[in-house]
Amino acid sequence: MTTFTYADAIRQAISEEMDANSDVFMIGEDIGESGGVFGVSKTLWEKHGHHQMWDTPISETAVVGLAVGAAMMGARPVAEIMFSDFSMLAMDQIVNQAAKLHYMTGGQLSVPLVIRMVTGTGGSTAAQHSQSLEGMFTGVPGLKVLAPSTPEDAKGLLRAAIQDPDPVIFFEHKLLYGGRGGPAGDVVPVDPIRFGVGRIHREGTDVTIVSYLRTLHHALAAAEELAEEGISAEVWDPRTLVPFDRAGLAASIKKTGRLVIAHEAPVRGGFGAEIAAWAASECFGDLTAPVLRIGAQNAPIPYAPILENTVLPTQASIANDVRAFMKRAR
Amino acid sequence: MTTFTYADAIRQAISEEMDANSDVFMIGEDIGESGGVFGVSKTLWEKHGHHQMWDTPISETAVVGLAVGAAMMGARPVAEIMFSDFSMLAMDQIVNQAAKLHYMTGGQLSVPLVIRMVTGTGGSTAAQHSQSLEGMFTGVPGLKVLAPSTPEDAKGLLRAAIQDPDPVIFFEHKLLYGGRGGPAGDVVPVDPIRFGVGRIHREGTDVTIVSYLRTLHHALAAAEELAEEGISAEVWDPRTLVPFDRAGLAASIKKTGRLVIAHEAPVRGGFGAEIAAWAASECFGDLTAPVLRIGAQNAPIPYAPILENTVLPTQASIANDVRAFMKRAR
Amino acid sequence: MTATVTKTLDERLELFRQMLLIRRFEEKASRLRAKGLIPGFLHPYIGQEAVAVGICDQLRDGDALTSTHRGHGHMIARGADPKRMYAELYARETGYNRGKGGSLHMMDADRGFLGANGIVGGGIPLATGAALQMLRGRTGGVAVSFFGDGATNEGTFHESLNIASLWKLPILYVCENNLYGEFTRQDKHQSIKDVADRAAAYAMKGVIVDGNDVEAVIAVAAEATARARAGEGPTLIEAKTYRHRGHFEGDMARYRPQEEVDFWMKRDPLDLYEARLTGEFGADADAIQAIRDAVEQQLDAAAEWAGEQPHPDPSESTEDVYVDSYEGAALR
Amino acid sequence: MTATVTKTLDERLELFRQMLLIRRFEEKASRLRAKGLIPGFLHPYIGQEAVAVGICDQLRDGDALTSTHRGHGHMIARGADPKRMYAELYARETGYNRGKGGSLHMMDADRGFLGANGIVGGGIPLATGAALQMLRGRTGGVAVSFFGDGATNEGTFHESLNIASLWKLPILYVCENNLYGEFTRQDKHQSIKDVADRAAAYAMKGVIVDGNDVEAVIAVAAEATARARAGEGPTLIEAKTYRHRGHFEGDMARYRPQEEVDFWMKRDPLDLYEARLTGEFGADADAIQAIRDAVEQQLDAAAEWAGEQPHPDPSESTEDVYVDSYEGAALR
Ligand SMILES: Cc1ncc(C[n+]2csc(CCOP(=O)(O)OP(=O)(O)O)c2C)c(N)n1
Ligand SMILES: Cc1ncc(C[n+]2csc(CCOP(=O)(O)OP(=O)(O)O)c2C)c(N)n1
Ligand SMILES: [Mg+2]
Ligand SMILES: [Mg+2]
Repeated sequence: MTTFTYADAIRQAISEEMDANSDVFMIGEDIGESGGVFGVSKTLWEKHGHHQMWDTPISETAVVGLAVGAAMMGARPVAEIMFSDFSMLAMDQIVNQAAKLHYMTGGQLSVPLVIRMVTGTGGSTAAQHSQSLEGMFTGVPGLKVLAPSTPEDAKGLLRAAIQDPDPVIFFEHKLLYGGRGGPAGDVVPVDPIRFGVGRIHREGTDVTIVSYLRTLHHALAAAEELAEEGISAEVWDPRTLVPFDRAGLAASIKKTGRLVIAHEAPVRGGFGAEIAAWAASECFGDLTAPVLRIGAQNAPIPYAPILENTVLPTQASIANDVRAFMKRAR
Repeated sequence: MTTFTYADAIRQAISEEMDANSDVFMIGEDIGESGGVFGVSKTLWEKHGHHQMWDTPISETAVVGLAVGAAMMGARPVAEIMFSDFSMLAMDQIVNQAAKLHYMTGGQLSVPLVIRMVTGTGGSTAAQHSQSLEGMFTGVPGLKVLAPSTPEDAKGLLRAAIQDPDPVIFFEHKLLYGGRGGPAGDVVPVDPIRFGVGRIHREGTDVTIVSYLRTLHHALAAAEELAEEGISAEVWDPRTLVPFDRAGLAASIKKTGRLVIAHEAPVRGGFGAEIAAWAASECFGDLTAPVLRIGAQNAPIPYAPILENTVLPTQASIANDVRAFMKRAR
Repeated sequence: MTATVTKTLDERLELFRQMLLIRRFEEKASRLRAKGLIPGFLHPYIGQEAVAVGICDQLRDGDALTSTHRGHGHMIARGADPKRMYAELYARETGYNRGKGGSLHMMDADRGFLGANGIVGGGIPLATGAALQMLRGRTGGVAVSFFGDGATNEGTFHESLNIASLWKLPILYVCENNLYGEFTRQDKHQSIKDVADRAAAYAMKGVIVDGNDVEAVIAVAAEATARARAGEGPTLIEAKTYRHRGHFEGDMARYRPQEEVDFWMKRDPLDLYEARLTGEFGADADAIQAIRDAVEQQLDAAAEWAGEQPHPDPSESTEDVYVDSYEGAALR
Repeated sequence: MTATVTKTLDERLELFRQMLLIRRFEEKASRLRAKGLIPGFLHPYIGQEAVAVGICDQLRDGDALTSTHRGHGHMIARGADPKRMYAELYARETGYNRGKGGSLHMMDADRGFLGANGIVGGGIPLATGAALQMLRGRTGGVAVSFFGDGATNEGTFHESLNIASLWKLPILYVCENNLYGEFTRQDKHQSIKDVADRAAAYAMKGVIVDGNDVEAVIAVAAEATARARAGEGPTLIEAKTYRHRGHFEGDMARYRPQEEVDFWMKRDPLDLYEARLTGEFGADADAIQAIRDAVEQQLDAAAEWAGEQPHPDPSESTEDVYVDSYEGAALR
């Protein structure tokens, strides 16, 4: 029996939304017949034909800009940025156009657009193909930012993103595509998931670990390790970074009194800063210990596997950091 | 007697560094004979001639990219981005090239580059000419980020930035150029200022207000207001966001026990998040109250003056927010 | 093949009226700004009226266009209401953008006017995307992207034209070459003389037209829109023109040689057309005067109306950040 | 005017040696990767060797070049040491980038090789800036920017060439048109047939050359570098060539018609040149065999050396983020 992967989830979400609405189309580089660098768009070309699949030249600004323009005319484009690093070439169209059009035109039109970006580190692809740039987008009013960690969430959130009236940045972690598995079956039905609702992956009472994308899986494994040592960690996945499930996080912090945030982006300026800052403001009374942020070292991502591993948070480093934290905190 | 303005300060810093080193040159749009949109480069064209002043076509990616390439060959370019909003067109060259080259080449070469950006809101220039984007750059390993609030700091920091071996993003607030004044005199000598050293603009004992650029001046005025009500606010300017004077901030928090951060960027994802998160981690024991972040509302900058004023923090809103905060905190 | 467009005298007077409306709209806006009634930037379209009016003459319902920082002319030529434009410049609630956009972002989505744009070259991909959506929907519509000579040095120009040609998108790229990008003369920002030469880089058709001759512009627009609607792809139209004033209100434009200014002032598109109207086309002076009066009246009334409009409520500052803001998303 | 470059037989054998070194370097790298010894991406330069070798033949000390994701050939042609290249691919401490860059970022600054680049089109402005610095310093140097056909659709290409032509920068833009950008054939990414046609958009000189004929490449490089050094500005050189393999190691390249592959395999630049060497130029078979043996030996030794090199110490992960990191700046 086939396993439903994260890549399958994304492909199915796009395909189902394309079936439901001819205004949905994909646009991006090498997404056509070849099926894309990560195989995400495999079969879509054949199934949805030319008018819903636009395989472009290497022109990131235009890819996003065309998608924005089409969205202004009522389309629901799903633009693909092959590696989120390349979004830096399209920032004007994302930040200055897509994010602001609804507002600066006084609500005359909207930009129902999804920009899918392959994010994260893995496999020694080095500094320009490995970044975790979600923090850049979460600070832009007008954008929504999603970061699914499981196949089910990927499918449900992507369907919701395509149906959403606002521009959505959708991060897909390159190392989650293949292996992680999910429910059995070729096509797994998943309803659209409402934004702003986090998910408790593991209940606990001593410390709340907030994490997402690949790091979430490290955090879950670390939590198992810690459980054997008598530390009960709650692992909580916001799933959508903007909007953010503040109530969900507050409830968890109320229960545990301790907050750890773990993500792949560097600590400085990562989205963890926003979570920590919010908690230091709104959950201050419930916090019994300093907030701990875990993230990549403050460096570009190096090529050498040994250095890549050092830069990134891992199951072991998260377990260690939380262990030390709990020692201090008790 | 003439007053030394922020614009003068910047012009003088560039001019003095150009005199000292022929590898220093300026590159940007309309910076030539016309003197630039804000008059910052006035006289530089005549004084420093063609080989130190490169007035470009409207091509932001190339402006920054050429500067990076020249820097790789040993030049010390000062690139100008007319409004920081336009830096979105040059993000690849900033984030993927300039910031990473030293690291990813194993230290073979460096990129001694300054990118000056006009930042901030004022005068109804609306959503695409008003943003405060410093938070995007502070999260990028390899960049240094400066935000001077006074003419003296602008001159000293810009001289240091031009002499610095690393890529530096230098934010200049558009509303600080003209009026704010400084010491009298046409040319005011200022030594280069070491990065990572904050400045206490006003001593206080009840609460630390961290602020920079134009908001610092609002914060100072608000602090005067509050002083009359018996609230003693320390107003502290980091001056350089990366590197950040952590020791300086920690010392101030130790004294006051309370932290407020005020800047023009939206609260969500602004650099205030990083400051608050850091304090919630490293100064937790000294904090006697929740951290308060003050910033713009989470919206693009609107055109209407009445809305622009509503979106931004002002002297009055800062005073109000701190007043309410102190009431809760006591 | 050149499309022949034959206009009746009434239609010709209407073209004149539109150009005059733009001219006077801008002149009045300039005066209102000088009085402190309009904040922010203002980039007057004065001198280039024949381009906007000539191109938009060939547009239909369902067509779309993007503009630039110098957008009032295109918007008026597309039929937008000067009342609501002044109200927007005055930053009022009933302005096109409810006071949130101002000159740089003014939009009239109902007429397919997809906005002025504060980013040079920023509208080019947007119009190209609009054309893509028309092609996808086989609507028979065309998109127009207006931009300046300076904008043709931005990467967005290049990437968009390449794709439009590749996919034969129904779009007109209209470069208004007014010889300057901000304070920089064309020969200081590109080595080519004719922007139309860039079309060949995309195997696209490129044409040059006298941008101060409204009927000449109509002729190239007719041909280009016909080609676009017939699925024959995009055209790059270079309209040679001149802005009479500085780059923005406040710019004295001292960087321009006097002879150049004199040369172009003699080629004022309104004067040229008025002369043809009263000469070649036999319009009578009264008809022209009636148009002048009507335009004056319309704009006076428009500005007056605008001045009476309510300011937006401060609470609107966080409205319309998102269409669907869920809970908390749009908070501080 | 075509520059005539007459080579001695020894020089010709040296050209052959360099092409062979690139070819064998890449083939060996491919085998090493298949064995799991090289992580990350690998984009083989096989088939395009004549371009790198021909262009770099005309470079001197003080010249500079930028490359692409497919950069090994340019680097070797510039004289870099295969030992340290393999060490970099092996992610070792003594690799060119101390293990931090890998294939996509390999650099040899001492030879003016300003790096491979992971961003398509990313190196074009960098080379242009290097040329600017040469012009500023009147060094007589030239810069070369290598890129692919796909890269000519990026905005960086457009913006850079416009400026280079405007300022008459000493630079060669060398487009290696290998007919594909990733899995996309040229006719699916641009409507033009000849990338050289884009030069006219900048009033730049554009030339087409057989990129599989090393001496033809040398001739155009000689002329273009002479023009650049004489202050006559940039040239866009389109070298028509083909990559023999998939886009990257692992890509089976099934998207290419077999006849096309066959056609180009018959035009292998090494075979072509070997035939000329032994025929027209009278090289004897032993000399060729000696080169083959030497190259094989050199690469075996290089890979062996690389395999013995130390891995970087984990503590190096935060080194070289900044030249001057002040206190705390480079911390987590
Ligand atoms: C990306 C970007 N860069 C720079 C500017 C500043 N700017 C505004 S208008 C302008 C000149 C545009 O010239 P052109 O395209 O010829 O249009 P024109 O003003 O002549 O109508 C410049 C440089 C901007 N708004 N956006
Ligand atoms: C900005 C950017 N977009 C996309 C990619 C992914 N990518 C890597 S190589 C490549 C194809 C490049 O084609 P071309 O310029 O013709 O060079 P070639 O591979 O044929 O040598 C693409 C799309 C990238 N690395 N950078
Ligand atoms: Mg112009
Ligand atoms: Mg190619």
